[in-house]
Amino acid sequence: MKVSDLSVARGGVPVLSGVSFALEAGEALVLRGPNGAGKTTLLRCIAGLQAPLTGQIEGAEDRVAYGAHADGLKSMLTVRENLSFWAQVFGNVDIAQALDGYALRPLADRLAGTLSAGQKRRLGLARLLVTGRPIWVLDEPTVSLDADAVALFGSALRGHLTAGGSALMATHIDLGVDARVLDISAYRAAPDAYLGASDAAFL
Amino acid sequence: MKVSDLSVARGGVPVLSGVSFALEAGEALVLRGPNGAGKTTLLRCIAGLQAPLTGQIEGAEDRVAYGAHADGLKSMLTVRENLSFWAQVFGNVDIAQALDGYALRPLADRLAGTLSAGQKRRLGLARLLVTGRPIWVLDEPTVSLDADAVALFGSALRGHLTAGGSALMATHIDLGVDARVLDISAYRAAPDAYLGASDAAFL
Amino acid sequence: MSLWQYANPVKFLALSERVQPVLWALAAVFVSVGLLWGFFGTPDDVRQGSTVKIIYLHVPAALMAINAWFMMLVASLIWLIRRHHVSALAAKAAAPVGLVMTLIALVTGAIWGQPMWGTWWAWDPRLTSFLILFLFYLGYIALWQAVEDPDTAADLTSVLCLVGSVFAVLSRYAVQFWNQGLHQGTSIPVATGNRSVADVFFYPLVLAMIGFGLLFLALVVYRTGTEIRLRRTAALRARMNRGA
Amino acid sequence: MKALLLRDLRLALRAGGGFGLGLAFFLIVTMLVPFSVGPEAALLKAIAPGVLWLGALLACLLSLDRLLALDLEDGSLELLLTAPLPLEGALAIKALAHWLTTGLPLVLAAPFLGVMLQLAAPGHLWLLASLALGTPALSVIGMFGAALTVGIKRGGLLLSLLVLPLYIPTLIFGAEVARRGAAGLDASTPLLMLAGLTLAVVALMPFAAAAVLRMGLR
Amino acid sequence: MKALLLRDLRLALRAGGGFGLGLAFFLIVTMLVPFSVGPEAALLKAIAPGVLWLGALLACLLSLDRLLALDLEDGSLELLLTAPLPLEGALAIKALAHWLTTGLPLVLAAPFLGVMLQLAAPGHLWLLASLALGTPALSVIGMFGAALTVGIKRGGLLLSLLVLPLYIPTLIFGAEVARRGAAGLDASTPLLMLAGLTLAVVALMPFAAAAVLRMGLR
Amino acid sequence: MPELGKYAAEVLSAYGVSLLLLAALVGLTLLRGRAARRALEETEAEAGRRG
Ligand code: HEM
Ligand SMILES: Nc1ncnc2c1ncn2[C@@H]1O[C@H](COP(=O)(O)OP(=O)(O)OP(=O)(O)O)[C@@H](O)[C@H]1O
Ligand SMILES: Nc1ncnc2c1ncn2[C@@H]1O[C@H](COP(=O)(O)OP(=O)(O)OP(=O)(O)O)[C@@H](O)[C@H]1O
Ligand SMILES: [Mg+2]
Ligand SMILES: [Mg+2]
Repeated sequence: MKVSDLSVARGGVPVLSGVSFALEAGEALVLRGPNGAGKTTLLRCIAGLQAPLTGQIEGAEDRVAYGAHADGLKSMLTVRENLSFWAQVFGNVDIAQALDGYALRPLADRLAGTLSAGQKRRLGLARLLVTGRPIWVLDEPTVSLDADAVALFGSALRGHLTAGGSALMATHIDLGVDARVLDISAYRAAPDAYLGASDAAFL
Repeated sequence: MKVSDLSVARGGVPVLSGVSFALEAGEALVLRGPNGAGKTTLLRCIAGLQAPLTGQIEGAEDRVAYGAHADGLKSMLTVRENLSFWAQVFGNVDIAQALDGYALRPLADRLAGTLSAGQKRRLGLARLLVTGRPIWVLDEPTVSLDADAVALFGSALRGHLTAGGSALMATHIDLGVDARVLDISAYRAAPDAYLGASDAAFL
Repeated sequence: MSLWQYANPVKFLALSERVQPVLWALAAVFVSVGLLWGFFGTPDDVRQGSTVKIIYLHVPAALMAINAWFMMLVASLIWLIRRHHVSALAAKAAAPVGLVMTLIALVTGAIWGQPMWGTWWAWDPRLTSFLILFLFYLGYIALWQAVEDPDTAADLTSVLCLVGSVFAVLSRYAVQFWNQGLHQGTSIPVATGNRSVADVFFYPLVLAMIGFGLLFLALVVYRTGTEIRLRRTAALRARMNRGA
Repeated sequence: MKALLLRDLRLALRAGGGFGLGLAFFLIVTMLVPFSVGPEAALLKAIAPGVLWLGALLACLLSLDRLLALDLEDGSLELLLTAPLPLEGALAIKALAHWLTTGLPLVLAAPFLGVMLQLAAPGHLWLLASLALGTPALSVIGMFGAALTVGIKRGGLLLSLLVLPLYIPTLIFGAEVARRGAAGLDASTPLLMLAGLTLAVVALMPFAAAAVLRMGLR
Repeated sequence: MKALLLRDLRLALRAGGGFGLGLAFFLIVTMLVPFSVGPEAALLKAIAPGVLWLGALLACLLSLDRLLALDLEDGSLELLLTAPLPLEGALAIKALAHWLTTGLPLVLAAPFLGVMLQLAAPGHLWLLASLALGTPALSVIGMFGAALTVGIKRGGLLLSLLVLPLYIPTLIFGAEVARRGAAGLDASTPLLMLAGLTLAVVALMPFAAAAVLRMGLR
Repeated sequence: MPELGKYAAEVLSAYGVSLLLLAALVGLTLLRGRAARRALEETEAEAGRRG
C-alpha cells in the first residue's frame, strides 16, 4: 500500500497535509502523535470511510480490515455469533483460529454485552483474523488490554506479518511489537492551508 | 475510606471476595488485575452504583467522585458547558482551575462531540476537579491519553493528594505516578463460593 | 416449620414433584366433567339458544384471567418484601397462563357477541377493561424477557405489576365513565335472567370454574419448576465458566 | 437542580435535541388523518377532539426514549447517581424539562390544528384546558416507563408498550373533556377527574421512577 | 448477504430486539382510537380503514430508528462499509429484515384489529391486500430516511419528520383501497397504483439510501 | 352430539378455539419443561464431572 501527499480534514478543517509513506507486505507501521493530531482521521481515510482532500492512496481498496475505537459488537449476540457473522460477511467460515488466537473459547457462548472492557476488545481484535484481509488498520488496538492479552495481540500480529500481511496502527502506548514508527505531528496542516477543504471556498 | 471483607458480584456470580484495604487521606492506590478480574465491578460498588454481596465500605458515602469507562459528556454541549454543569451539580462554580489543569482553554468553546478521543478523556478527567469530592475512583483514567496529557493527569493527581484527597484507580498501563499497588487477582472468588449471590439460592 | 421453607427452590421442586400428579389429575377431571356436562348435559336457553354453552368456557376463563393477575400481584409483593426467588419465578410463570386465559375470554366473548349483540366486538367497559388487562399481560411478559439479569427483571416486573394494578383499577373506572355498555352485570354466575333454569347451568359452570382454577394451579406449579431449573442451569453454567 | 433543568432545556434546544420535533410530529399525525380517513368535514369534525388528543399522546410517547437513554449511553446517568442530588428530585426535574419542551408546545399548537380539523368553536377552550392539565401526567408517567426500560438496549418500542396502557385513564378523561366541550356539553366532571389524576401522578410517580431506576442500574 | 439477513432477524428476535413490538404498537394505537374518539360503532366503522392504515404506518415509523442507528453506535456500520458487500444490497437486505419483523406481522394482525374497529366485512380482504402491497414500500422508504439521518445524534424524531411526507402517497393509495373496499366499491385502480409505487420504490430506493449513507458517514 | 340449532358454528368454534389455546399452552409448557429438565441434567452431570 502506498500513500502519497495525502491531506485529510475533520469537521471541515484540514488536519494533516503532505502525508506520504509506503507499507510493504510483512511490515508494520505505528503512527504516533499527540491527542488531536489526526491519527483517527488519517486511519478512517485509509479505510475508505472518508475521502482525502488531496493526494492518493494506492493498493488499499478492498484489502483493509479496519478496527476503530468502537468494536462493532452486538451485545445481544454471543461471542461465537458475533465472530461467525463477520466471518460470513468476509466469505470465510472458520472462526476456530480466531477464538483460539485470543483465548475466547471459555467465553464463546456468553453474550458480548456481558464481557468486561478488555474481553470485548479481545473479541474486537479477533474479528480481524476472520476477515482474511491483508492490511490491518487499527486505532489504539491495545486499549483496556492486560499484559497477557497484549502478548496475544503481539503474536497474532506477528503471525499476520509473517503470512505476508501488513498493519498500520495508531497508539500512545507500547504495543509489545517492534515496528517502524511514523510521527504524524510533523505533517500537521498549517493553519492557513487551504487544500480544498469544504470551507476553503469561503476564505 | 475503609473496605473490609468485601465481596462483589457481576451478572449474579461472585467475582471478588474478601477484599479489604484502607485508603488514607493523601494516598493513592492502584488496582491491578487481568481483564475480567473484577476491577470495574469493585469500583462501581465503592462508588455506590451496586450493592456489595457481603462486607462493609466505610467513609465512602457522598465523598466519591467516580470516573467510569465512559466520560459522561454531552456531545451537543461545549466543553465549558459540560464542565459548568457538573460544577453546579456538585455545588461549585469555578471551572477555571479545571480548564487550566487539563489545558482545555483552547477547546473551551468547541462542542464536546467534535473532540478527539484523547481530548474527550481530558475533559472527562477535568470533571473530577470540579466535583470537590475527596475520593477519586477512576476506571482506566489514562486510556487514549498521550504522554503530555498523562503528565497533566499526574500533576492533577499529585495536587489532589497533597490537598488531602485520595484516589483509587484501576489500570493496565503506567499512570505516571507512584502509588501503592493492590493486585486484585488474589481476591478472586472461588468458583464454588456462595456469598449470598442471587444465583446461590439455586445451587 | 413455616410455609416459607417452600420459598427455597430445591424444597419447592421436591414438593411440586409430589403434588403435581394429584393437581393435574384433579384439573383434568374437573375441567372435562364440567365441560362435558355443560356441553352435552344442559338444555338450551330460552333466549340465547345453544350459545349459552359458551358460558362454561367464557366465565371460568375470565375469572382465572383476573385471578392470575391478582396472584402475580401477591407474588410480586412477596418478592419485593421478602425476596424469595420462588415467588418471583411463580409470578413469571403465571403470566403466560393469565394471558391465554384472557385470550380465551376475549375470543369466546367475541364469538358469543356475534349472535347476541350482532357484533364481534363492542367498546363495552367490561370488554374494554379485559383488553387493557391483555395489554398489561403483554407488557409484563415483554419486560421479563427484555431484562437480562434475572433478579433485576424480577424487581422491575414486580414494580410494574404494582403500578399496573393501580392503573388497571383506574382504567376500569375511566372506562365505565366513558361508556355504559352492553355486557351483563356481575352477579352470582347466573347465566340468564331466567331463574328457573339457573341451577341447570349453575352446577356444570361451578365444576368448570374449579377445573380452570386447578388447571391454572397445575400449570403455574409446573412452570415455576421449569423456571427454577432454568435458573439453576444458568447459575451452574456461570460458575463453571468462572472456574474455567 | 436548576443546573439540571437548564442543561436539559439547552440540550433540547440545540440542533438535533428534540425541541419542536414532538410538535412537528403532532402536526404531521393530525395532517395525515384527513389523508387516511378521507376529507369529509362532518366526519373530521366528529373525530377532531379525539384525534388531537391521540396525536398529543403519540408525540409525547415518541420523545420518551430520549428522557433517560441518552444519559445512560454517554455515562452521565451513572455520574448523576453519584452526585449530591436526590434521585426523585432529579427525575422530577427531568420530567419537567420534558414537559416544557414537548407538552407545552403541543398545548399551544393544539388550537391551530383544531381549526384544520374543523373542531367546533366552543371546543377550543376545553381542548386547551384538558391538554394543559393532562400532558404533565403524560410526561411523568413516561418518566416512569423510561426508568423501567433504561437498562434495556434500545427499549424504544418496549417503552411504548409499557407506557401506553398507563396512559389510558389520562387519555379517556382528557378526550372526554375535549369531546364534551366540542359538543357544547358540560365537561367539568371529567376535567376535575383529569386534574385529580394528574396531581396524584405528579406527586407519586417520581418516587416509583427513582425506585425502578435504582433497581435497573444495579 | 444471507448472513446479514440472518443476523438482523436473530437480533430482532432476541429479547429486547424489537420483534412483535411494532405489532404491539399497532394494536395499541388502534385500541386508543375508540378511547379518544368515543365508542360509537357507526363513527368507528367510518374511520376504521383509515385508522388501520395510519396505525400500520406509525408502527413502521417507530421502528425505523433502529434500522441503522444501532449499527452506527456500536461501530458495526463502519465495519460493514469496509466489508466486501455492495452497500445497496446490504441496505436492501436490512430493509427486508425490517419488513419481515415489522410489516409482515402487521399485515397478519390487521384483520383482527379490523374486527375491533367494526370494519365492514367486505373490507377485510382489500385491507389485507393493500397492507401487504404497501408495507414493503414503507420499509424501503424508511431505510432511506434512516440512512439520511444516521449521522445525527438520536435523530429519531427528525427521522419521523423526514419520512412522513414521503409516506403520504403510499398512505393515500393504501387507505383509498381499504376505504373503497370497505364501502363495497371497486378498489382495483388504487391497488394497481399502490403496487406500482411499491415496485418502483423497492427497485430504486436502496440506491438512494446507499448514496446518502456514504455521504453522511464521511 | 347435542342439537345445537342455528348457533352450531358459534358454539363449536368457541369450544374449538378455546381447547386449542389450552392445548397449546399445556403443550408448550410441557415441552419447555422437558427441555429445561434435560438441560439441567446435562449441566449437573458436567458440573459433577468437573467439580
Ligand atoms: C369479547 C367479549 C367479552 C369479554 C371480554 C367478556 C368478559 C367477561 C368477563 C370479564 C366476565 C366476568 C366474570 C365475572 O364478573 O365473574 C364475563 C362474564 C360473563 N359474560 Fe362476558 N365477555 C364478553 C362477551 C360476552 C358476551 C357476548 C356475552 C353474551 C351475550 C357474555 C356473557 C357473559 C356472562 C353471562 C357472564 C357471567 C356474568 C355474571 O357473572 O353473571 N360475555 N365476561
Ligand atoms: N467538527 C470539528 N471542528 C473542528 N475540529 C475538529 C472537529 N472534529 C474534530 N476536530 C479536530 O480534529 C483533530 C483530529 O482528531 P482525531 O480524532 O483524528 O485525533 P487523534 O489523533 O485520533 O487523537 P486521539 O489520540 O486523541 O484519538 C482534533 O484536534 C479534533 O479536535
Ligand atoms: N452477566 C454476566 N454473567 C457472567 N459473567 C459476567 C457477566 N457480566 C460480567 N461478567 C464477568 O464478570 C467479570 C468482571 O468484569 P469487570 O468488568 O469487573 O472486569 P474488569 O476487571 O473491569 O476487566 P477489564 O480490565 O477488562 O475492564 C468478567 O470476567 C466478566 O466476564
Ligand atoms: Mg483517535
Ligand atoms: Mg473494566
